[in-house]
Amino acid sequence: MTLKTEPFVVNIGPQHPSTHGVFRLRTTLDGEVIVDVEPIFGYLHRGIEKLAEERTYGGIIPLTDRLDYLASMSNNMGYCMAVEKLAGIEVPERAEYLRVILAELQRIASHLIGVGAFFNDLGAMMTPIVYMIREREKIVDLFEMLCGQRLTYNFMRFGGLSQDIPEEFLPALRKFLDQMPRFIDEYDQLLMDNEIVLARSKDVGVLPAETAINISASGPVLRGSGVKWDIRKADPYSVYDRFEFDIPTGTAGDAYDRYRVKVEEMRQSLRIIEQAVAQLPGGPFRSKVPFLVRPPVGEAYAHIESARGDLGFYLVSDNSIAPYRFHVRAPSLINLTALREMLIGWKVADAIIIFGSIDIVMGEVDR
Amino acid sequence: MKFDHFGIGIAKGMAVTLKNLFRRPVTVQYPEQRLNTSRRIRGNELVWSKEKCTGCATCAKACPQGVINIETSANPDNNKYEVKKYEVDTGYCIFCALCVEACPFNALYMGYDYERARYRRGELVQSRDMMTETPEKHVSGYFFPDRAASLPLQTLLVEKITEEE
Amino acid sequence: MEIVPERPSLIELDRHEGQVIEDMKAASNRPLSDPVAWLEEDIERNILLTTVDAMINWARGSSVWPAMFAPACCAFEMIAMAASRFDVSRFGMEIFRASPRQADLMITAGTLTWKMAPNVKRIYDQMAEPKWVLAMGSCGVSGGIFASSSYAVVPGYNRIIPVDVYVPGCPPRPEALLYGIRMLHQKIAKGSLARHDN
Amino acid sequence: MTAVLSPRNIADRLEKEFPGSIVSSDDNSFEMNSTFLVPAARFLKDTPGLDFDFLSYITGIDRYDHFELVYHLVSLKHNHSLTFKVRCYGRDNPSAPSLTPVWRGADFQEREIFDLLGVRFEGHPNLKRIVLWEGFDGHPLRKDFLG
Repeated sequence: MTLKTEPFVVNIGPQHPSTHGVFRLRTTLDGEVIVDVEPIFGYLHRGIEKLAEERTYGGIIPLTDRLDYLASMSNNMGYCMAVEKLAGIEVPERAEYLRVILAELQRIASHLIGVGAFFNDLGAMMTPIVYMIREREKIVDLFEMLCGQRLTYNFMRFGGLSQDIPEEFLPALRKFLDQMPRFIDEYDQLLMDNEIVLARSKDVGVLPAETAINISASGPVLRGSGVKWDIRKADPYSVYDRFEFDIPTGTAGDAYDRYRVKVEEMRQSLRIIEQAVAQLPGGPFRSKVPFLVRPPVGEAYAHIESARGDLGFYLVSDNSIAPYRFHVRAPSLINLTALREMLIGWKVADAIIIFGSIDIVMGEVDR
Repeated sequence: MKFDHFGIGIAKGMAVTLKNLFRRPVTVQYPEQRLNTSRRIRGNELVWSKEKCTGCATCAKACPQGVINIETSANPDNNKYEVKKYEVDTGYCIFCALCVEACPFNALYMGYDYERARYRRGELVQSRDMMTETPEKHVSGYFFPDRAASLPLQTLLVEKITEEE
Repeated sequence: MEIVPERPSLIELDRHEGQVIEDMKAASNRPLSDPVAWLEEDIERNILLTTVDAMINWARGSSVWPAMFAPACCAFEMIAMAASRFDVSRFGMEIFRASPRQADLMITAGTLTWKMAPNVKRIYDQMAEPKWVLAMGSCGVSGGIFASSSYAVVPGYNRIIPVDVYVPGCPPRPEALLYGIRMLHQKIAKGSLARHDN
Repeated sequence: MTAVLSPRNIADRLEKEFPGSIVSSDDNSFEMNSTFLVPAARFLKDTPGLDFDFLSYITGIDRYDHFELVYHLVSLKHNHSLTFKVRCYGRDNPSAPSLTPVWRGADFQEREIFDLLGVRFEGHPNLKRIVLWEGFDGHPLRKDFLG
């Protein structure tokens, strides 16, 4: 005999500990199984694209800090690259290397939170994330040394960086690079073979490669599904073509693979930083750029591989001091399209894990 | 659920936890013990120099927020602007330091102080007198490397943790 | 026989939510006044009440449980404050409660949008008395960098809920937040059972 | 390096396949007639040699007399990209066909353009406001929107 059940609607969020910010899932459940899901967001829509239209090009840099607030340096870099493309600004070699170092440090910092929060969702309440925040604090210390802020850096400028690195930065970075691989090994020891982690995340929330491409997923979500696509290799920007690194990919496309990809990416980032520090040239840290940039009429698109995926900035200029249109290709928003695909058919308890494995930042989703 | 690892994974995890028990603690006992913050810290206040300011309002134009409220009047005696009012609403400021970078006369600095919580919203507005540089009010070396050179080095977590092998 | 329960369709739920937001937007067009009457006030106390007050305030002040409420960027400074390096549990606050009914303090870690405002109001109303609000960061105090996009962002939490302590910074350092919390402790220490507004 | 395919060449091929579909083309992008959008998108996605399997982004621009939709396609197989534009006229009810049936990645981006610019996407499975609430008056990213 089969029991007849009635589907009912359950709200998860918008203020829920496991939703990584203010995000709401309107799930339709049949018993405990999710039969339909509608993501509702906009609880953090702050109108960044509209605000940018009334600010000068330089005044938008603080706004980009607050888009993906776990990876502010990457956002700074992507936006500055778009303006440099639009206005034809040259970037000195030293600045390019420093930007790469900072963007990769930022990727590690962001993945530490991404992985830690994923384990928080898995039920390993606080222990992994406290270890990972300890390592993140070291990176935050390095960034604070550069620009005096811990989260919203506002450090990159058109044609380079706002200031040169202080003399104590490279020794501190050296120490960090020596310590970090051992800590990543430690996380693997702590988590990788854990039975509970394996049982709860293996084969959970599988996203096949074709679907991942069709929904325009990028970053660890796409690579977790086994697609070897990384903007740093596919469309090298800055000086990434001078470094050797691998693109880690998953095989099954499940939550566990997405977590593994992030951990492996941290190791690859360390490799890139090692090479960049070794090759770091001298010279100016910024080219001469007027205070108010006035790009010619036209449009430009620049994209980078941020911690969450293919982060792009599309700018339209009308030869004034403010952009005519400022659009962000937000990887978090587009990766969320996969959520419905991954959730339907799973139980509510798995929904939290699948959602955590996508690793979104609401500031970027809603903008 | 299959236990094909026979609990080895959990035992390995416990070993890591045990190892962390013998590491030096990283906690800062904040009110008694303070971190040396970065020499370029952007604290929650601005420091303004009355002598150097000419009242050109470049800072107010550079501010993406428009938090700098500056009123000047022409002084006919020495043919210069006199700054009547210089106000910053630190409850609205985002401490991006674009004003500090823009000032052509080096009259504006970021401050060191971050302990500026208040019970009243109105008290967050920094008036001209609260912003003047005094010996107690430390000035950060943000954007001024020569000032930063004399300031103490930052305390780093990376130096505090030592691995016990 | 199959019974189909009557359930409003989902778009009607959305419309209803939109109506609530519009009503709230219309109703909160000026900031609420700061609850600072206690700063000047010096009420008459007898010995018994003072001793009881001191006892209760000590208990309240040393176990302020914050609500797990983290809309935006400031959340990561709040998490950093709660994590190993700044360790807020030294002040008896390590437990971030997911349920507002068990929380005493709301740390407004992030931008408040009009779409979120009714939910925040509901979370605040669900918190049990005595309750306190700490406006963290420029967005919490005044809307900060987003205040000029008035179609989406509430210019400060004090439009909808009374704020006890304002912590400036974008975002404030964890130490700055701890300083704000210590100010809140001072406020709690001055509270009295004889007064109801806290 | 992602190779940028010459928009002129692609525009010529599309014009041959769907006569009347191309409005203009230049070195950076070409402009397509919106009625041919869905068949042309399928052509771009399925033709061997083009294989544009990845819709990178869609965005809309308010140009006062018309709305310009910008589509950026990437082929992960051949690592090349293409940008094209579609215009929709009218300020009261501008509309364009939806590309969600071709690339699911268009889903949220089209809803966002509908929300912020007010362009209707015909054939979208769930076209409703995404970041703002139901009952919000106006579309913020339009140039005549007063905050």
